[in-house]
Amino acid sequence: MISFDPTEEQELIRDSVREFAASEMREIARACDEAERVPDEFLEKSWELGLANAQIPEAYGGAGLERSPITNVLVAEELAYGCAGLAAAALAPASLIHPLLDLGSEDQKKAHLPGFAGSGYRAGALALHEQHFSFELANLGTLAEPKNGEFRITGTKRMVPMGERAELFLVVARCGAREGVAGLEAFLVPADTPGVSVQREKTMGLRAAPFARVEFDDARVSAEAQLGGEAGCDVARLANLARTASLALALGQSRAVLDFAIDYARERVAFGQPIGQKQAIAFMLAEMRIELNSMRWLVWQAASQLERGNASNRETRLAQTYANREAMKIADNGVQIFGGHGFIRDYPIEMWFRNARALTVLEGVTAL
Amino acid sequence: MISFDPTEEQELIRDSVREFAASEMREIARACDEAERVPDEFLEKSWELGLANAQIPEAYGGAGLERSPITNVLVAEELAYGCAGLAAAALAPASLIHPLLDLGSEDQKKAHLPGFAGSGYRAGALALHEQHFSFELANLGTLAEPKNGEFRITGTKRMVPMGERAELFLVVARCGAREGVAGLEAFLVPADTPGVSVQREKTMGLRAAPFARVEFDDARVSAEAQLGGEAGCDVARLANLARTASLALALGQSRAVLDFAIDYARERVAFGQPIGQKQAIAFMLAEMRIELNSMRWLVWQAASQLERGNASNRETRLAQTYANREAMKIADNGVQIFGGHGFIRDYPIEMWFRNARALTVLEGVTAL
Amino acid sequence: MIDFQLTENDEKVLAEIRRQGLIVREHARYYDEHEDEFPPDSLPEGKDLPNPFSMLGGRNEEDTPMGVIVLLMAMAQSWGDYSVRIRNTIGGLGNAALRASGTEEQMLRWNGKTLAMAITEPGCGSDSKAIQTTAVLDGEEWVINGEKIFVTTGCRADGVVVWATLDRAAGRSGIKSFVIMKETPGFEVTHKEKKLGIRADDTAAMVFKDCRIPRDHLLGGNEEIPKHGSGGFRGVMKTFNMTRPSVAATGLGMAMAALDFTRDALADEGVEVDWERGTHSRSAIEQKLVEIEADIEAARLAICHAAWLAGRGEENNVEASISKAKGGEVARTATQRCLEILGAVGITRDHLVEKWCRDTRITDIYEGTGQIQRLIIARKILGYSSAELS
Amino acid sequence: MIDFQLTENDEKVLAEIRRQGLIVREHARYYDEHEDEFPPDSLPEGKDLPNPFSMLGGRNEEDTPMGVIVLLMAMAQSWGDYSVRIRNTIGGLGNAALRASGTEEQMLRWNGKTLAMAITEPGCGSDSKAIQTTAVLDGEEWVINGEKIFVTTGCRADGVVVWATLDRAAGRSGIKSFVIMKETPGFEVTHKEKKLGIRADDTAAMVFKDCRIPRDHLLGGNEEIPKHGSGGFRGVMKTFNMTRPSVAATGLGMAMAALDFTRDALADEGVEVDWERGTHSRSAIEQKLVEIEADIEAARLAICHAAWLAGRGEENNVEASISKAKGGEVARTATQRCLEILGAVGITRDHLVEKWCRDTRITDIYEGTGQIQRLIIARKILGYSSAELS
Repeated sequence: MISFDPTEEQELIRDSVREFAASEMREIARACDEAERVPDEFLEKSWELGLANAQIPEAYGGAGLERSPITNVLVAEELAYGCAGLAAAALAPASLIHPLLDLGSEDQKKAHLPGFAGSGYRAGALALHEQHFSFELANLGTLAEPKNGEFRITGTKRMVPMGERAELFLVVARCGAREGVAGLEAFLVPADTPGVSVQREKTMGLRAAPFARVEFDDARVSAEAQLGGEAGCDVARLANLARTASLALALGQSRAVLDFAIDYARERVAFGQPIGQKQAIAFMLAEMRIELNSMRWLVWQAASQLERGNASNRETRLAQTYANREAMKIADNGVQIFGGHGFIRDYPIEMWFRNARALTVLEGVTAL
Repeated sequence: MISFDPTEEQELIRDSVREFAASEMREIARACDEAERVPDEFLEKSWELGLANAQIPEAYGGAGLERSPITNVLVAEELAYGCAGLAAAALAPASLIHPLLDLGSEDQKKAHLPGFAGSGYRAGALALHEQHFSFELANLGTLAEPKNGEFRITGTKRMVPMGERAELFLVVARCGAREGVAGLEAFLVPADTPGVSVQREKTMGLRAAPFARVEFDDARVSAEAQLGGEAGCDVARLANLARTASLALALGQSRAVLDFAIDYARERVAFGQPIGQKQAIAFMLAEMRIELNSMRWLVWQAASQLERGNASNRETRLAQTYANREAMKIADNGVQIFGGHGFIRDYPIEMWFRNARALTVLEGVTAL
Repeated sequence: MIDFQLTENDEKVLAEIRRQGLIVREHARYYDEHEDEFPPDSLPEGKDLPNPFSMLGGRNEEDTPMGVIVLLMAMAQSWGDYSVRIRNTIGGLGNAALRASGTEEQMLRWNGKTLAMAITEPGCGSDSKAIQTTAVLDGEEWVINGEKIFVTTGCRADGVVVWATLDRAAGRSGIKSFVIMKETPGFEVTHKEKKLGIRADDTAAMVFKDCRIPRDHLLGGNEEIPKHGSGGFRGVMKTFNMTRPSVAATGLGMAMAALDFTRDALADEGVEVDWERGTHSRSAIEQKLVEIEADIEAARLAICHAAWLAGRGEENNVEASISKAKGGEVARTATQRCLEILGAVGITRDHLVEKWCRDTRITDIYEGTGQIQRLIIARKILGYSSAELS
Repeated sequence: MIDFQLTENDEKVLAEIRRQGLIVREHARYYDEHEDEFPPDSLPEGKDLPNPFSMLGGRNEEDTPMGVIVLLMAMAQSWGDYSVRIRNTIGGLGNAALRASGTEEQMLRWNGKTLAMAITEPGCGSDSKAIQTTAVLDGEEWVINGEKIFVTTGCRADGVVVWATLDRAAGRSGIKSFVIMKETPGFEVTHKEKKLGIRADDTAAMVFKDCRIPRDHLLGGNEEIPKHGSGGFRGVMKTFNMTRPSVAATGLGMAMAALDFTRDALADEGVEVDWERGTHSRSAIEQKLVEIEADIEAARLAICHAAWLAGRGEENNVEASISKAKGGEVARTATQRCLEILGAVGITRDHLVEKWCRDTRITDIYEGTGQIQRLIIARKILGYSSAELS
């Protein structure tokens, strides 16, 4: 059926995250961006709320909330409404936890999930992006060579969220002779594996979330490190969980820009009137509102397909094509509405512009 | 040097074509569109003005005006300001004459140009487009097989301007083993060649100009029919002459839409004001004006490269990408400004909308 | 529960409509080229085909709610053709107004009649408060005088719901709607408009000259003119919040047809989207196909959302306008871009894409242009009155 | 003669600027990240390099006219970097105002001084007639009071051309511009703005508190307030018609840098545009590259055209606004799209593209937003006054 109705439980979760975003994120966002760091205190509070790990089953020490990509879309939107950078930091562990929940073997879950079900923030991250400008999942170059019962991983991963702090990486690598996405597998690689080196990335946006460049130089992991065990895993699903999560962040980010712009347009007087009373500005705002809606349903649809266990390739690609484009346009027009004030850092919008540009080219900040 | 200054002669020509468009085209345009025919009287008058053939040298019986793709851009813009459909009909012979002037052998010029230098309208046409939806010059499928000192031409050409009336076709066909555009040649094929059959096309726009589907079923022409003689010709240049000409028509078409829309916006009152006083409408008009300018310089630049004898591949592709997009947008927004009146045939704009959509997908209505 | 997957029941109904749509299409070009003829009330081929609406009986809770499925059906129907139908059983826009604002007695009285809706006048397009047509009470009759244009199904409808003002000075509040049946003296349909698209469709111009109708033909029956600004216009707006998503759905169905044709035609020539791949390994044409499909899907969901809200009885003013703005824009631009992809052969009348491109151009204009929808949305989100933002 | 080909002389000058631009770029990131430092007046590497402007001496009639080549040079210069230059010899916007509106004596007096231009105030952005800063004549001195923001090169300039009103009631007609040098008592630069981009650039906020300047510091010397609407504002507008294309050119140079980087980076990975091919045989990325290049070329030509008109002394009000509107839009969107293509690695600070994307974002805002330019264009083509279309 077609329905736009969150469950009561989802509404409760959404409300609490909304509150968290208002009380814990907005105020510190700019300072975190300028300092390019995320405070431990914030991460711990986000952890207490269970943002990244609430869906770990009780059997592994978790809160046992229903595994739901749709719930996670709602959470991501609300968090990014607070600040996309801080949201990326808080949700980074989910980029490993949720794929592990969906695609990991029983042994892998037993081994790794309890560590993420504890009381302190624990970073883990999906290592997906690579060095190439024409990067594309299907052409990914990191190699995992099976040899003597081990996998030897070699390649450079870029823009790994919370990479410096991560204790465990979920590394997507090419394994075997098959071409395209079918030839990819994912590997659980502890950060202290010899051959792994991590270096901080300097980025344009999402500066509150520390990203890292992670090099794998013949890093050896046991055969058990392959996600899903010997059978491997569905990397397309893994990627779609990650892509759709970034798009969900783009929803909250865009909604915030619209709200900032509405407030400014009502307050700012030019030529004797609030600029919001000018059609040129009012229509830009209407356009943002229209697209925000459209983006949201496309993202929900992609998540809903994932929730049903479907591949969601088409739905994710449609949402990605549309939402990334519109999220950037919304941020760009947000700056335009603020005029000169959109360009200076005394006002919020310039940070949201940078975050939009960063967010909408990434496919692996977190995972639904 | 960079200069936007037409010569005095070009300005004179432009003025006389502008006058012709105002006096001979606007009034009959709608009736021609509805009847799907172009009156002989109009064609004869256009011929007298030398629109398509003034650049035939005196040696071949012509008026001997300087061969100038730039002049032809100015002419095409003004004509299309009158009506793009009628302009296409009047200029169709130039799609054969101008390439012949630039790329024909001396013998070919002697044989064919005098026929087009006479006093009565004489149709000739470039046969370029084909049956495929993914048509592209480089992948063109009509074949010209050399055999026994003849070329045997086989293939279906679509949207040949004035095709029913044309006495001579300039047929672009694949000849020899080379791939892409390099493997193409052009052939002068009389319409009465056995194996040539012509059928009227029914089209969405440019209905005043009768287009035809021309089938070549083992049509045999002599070795002398190959444009440029044995050495062949530069089909890329030929195509660029044709593409840029369509874009030049798009200029005039777009300028007319803008002028219609300005007049309507000043006259039409809604909510107590002329709609032109609303920013939403005024900004659309400003946008059209901005793009009309930008289109024009890109088209002039492409023509200027052709005039200098350069290949103009890059400049033509840039102009094409930009001007086709914007011409369509201008026509589309023209309809929007007219509102309900944009949709009914008592008002002009709906015809211009159809002409815009047709014009901006064609690459061979005429040639500079 | 948030969900976007159609059930088997849903699919069955839609598949039937599309199957009938393919039959309908065989006639689409003919009526486009013969705009002086009306398509028949029902096609002979349809005699033994089920009425998809009757298939809505056996539905259950898991199926898509009625408000939404009905709009998906509207999309599927215009996917076949805008004007030609297997059977023309659906009322006009006036019927929607009757359902929304009529008294129970009125609904019964005109049950089964097709009613068009006459709002626009030569001097007013989207500016409905500028309506010049007047209604004056004379004894137990209303006397109507005025001229209306762009009346959809106006030639063939049994009657028309006409907007007229009781008091021009009262602005919007003075506007009421009246049911006027065809045989009424003083009511004349003056001509059928010649149009860019939906040419087979019946778009009428009409004149009312001292046209007298019984007092109880005032829709809803309330003769009072509400105080200025107190929102006597709301009934009308309520109609819009149901019809705007419908209009958008109708336009979008044609855009879907254009995309389907384009996709199939290119697939025949070896160009096909691989959904697993991203931008960096697509061709330019594949990318365009993905973008068009994303736009269509966005519009489809916006329409579903507005209808879903309406179906739950929730306020959907902004969402109805969003669905119309998005739907109208996508309907026209998607078909235009399909033609751009198909190139020279696309603009011939060998195929229906050029027709869909013409047909969809009205979607962003009628029932409130995209500009009007944006104004409505902007006012609402900025909290401005129509005086503050006009 | 219509022509678009640069001569060898033209190319030589531009090539030299680009060569120097590559040197400049080595310092660009440093000053972006150290926004509290000013880039040096001249880079040591530039000591023995020619001044490209001095290369303009040996030009002849076939070369691109001076008005146009100067803007191409501006593009080439910001292609290197917006803020860092081999040598900072070019005056501020105030110098352009001085050249356009100053008396001959004034031009001589402030020859060689760098003058910034102070228009914007905290309460007015593009709405220059709302200026609150006042100038009151007291004996032989003007007394200036007010606050200015977004003053480009305001921290480092020797002086500022300040817009102030003699009579608020006179609206635009009452606004005059005054030269105020740095040492003047009552003139204080309060802070350097922290910005999204052009971070190394000097954007000042300043305050004038009973700041007294000699009577002859009024630019142009004309103390009369023209009758309302008679266009005393024209001098200012004249300045704009020279500066708007320049501002657009500066922004566009950075967009060109971004495209060049993107094109080269992708070529290294085997993705390259073949200009002989059309849409149907391009990849999605090639198509995007072509589209970005077309936009940039369109903006470049619009800028050249506005400058060409100015160089001939022809009215270029609409064209200047077109060049600014188009240039501003393309500068920002082209760089944003380059980042879109380059993906995750593009948004790292390993490369300058992300900086260009931030730097160019100002182009569509300062010296009149894109919206203001569109208003100007619309008024002109519709024949409306600013009261009729606002």
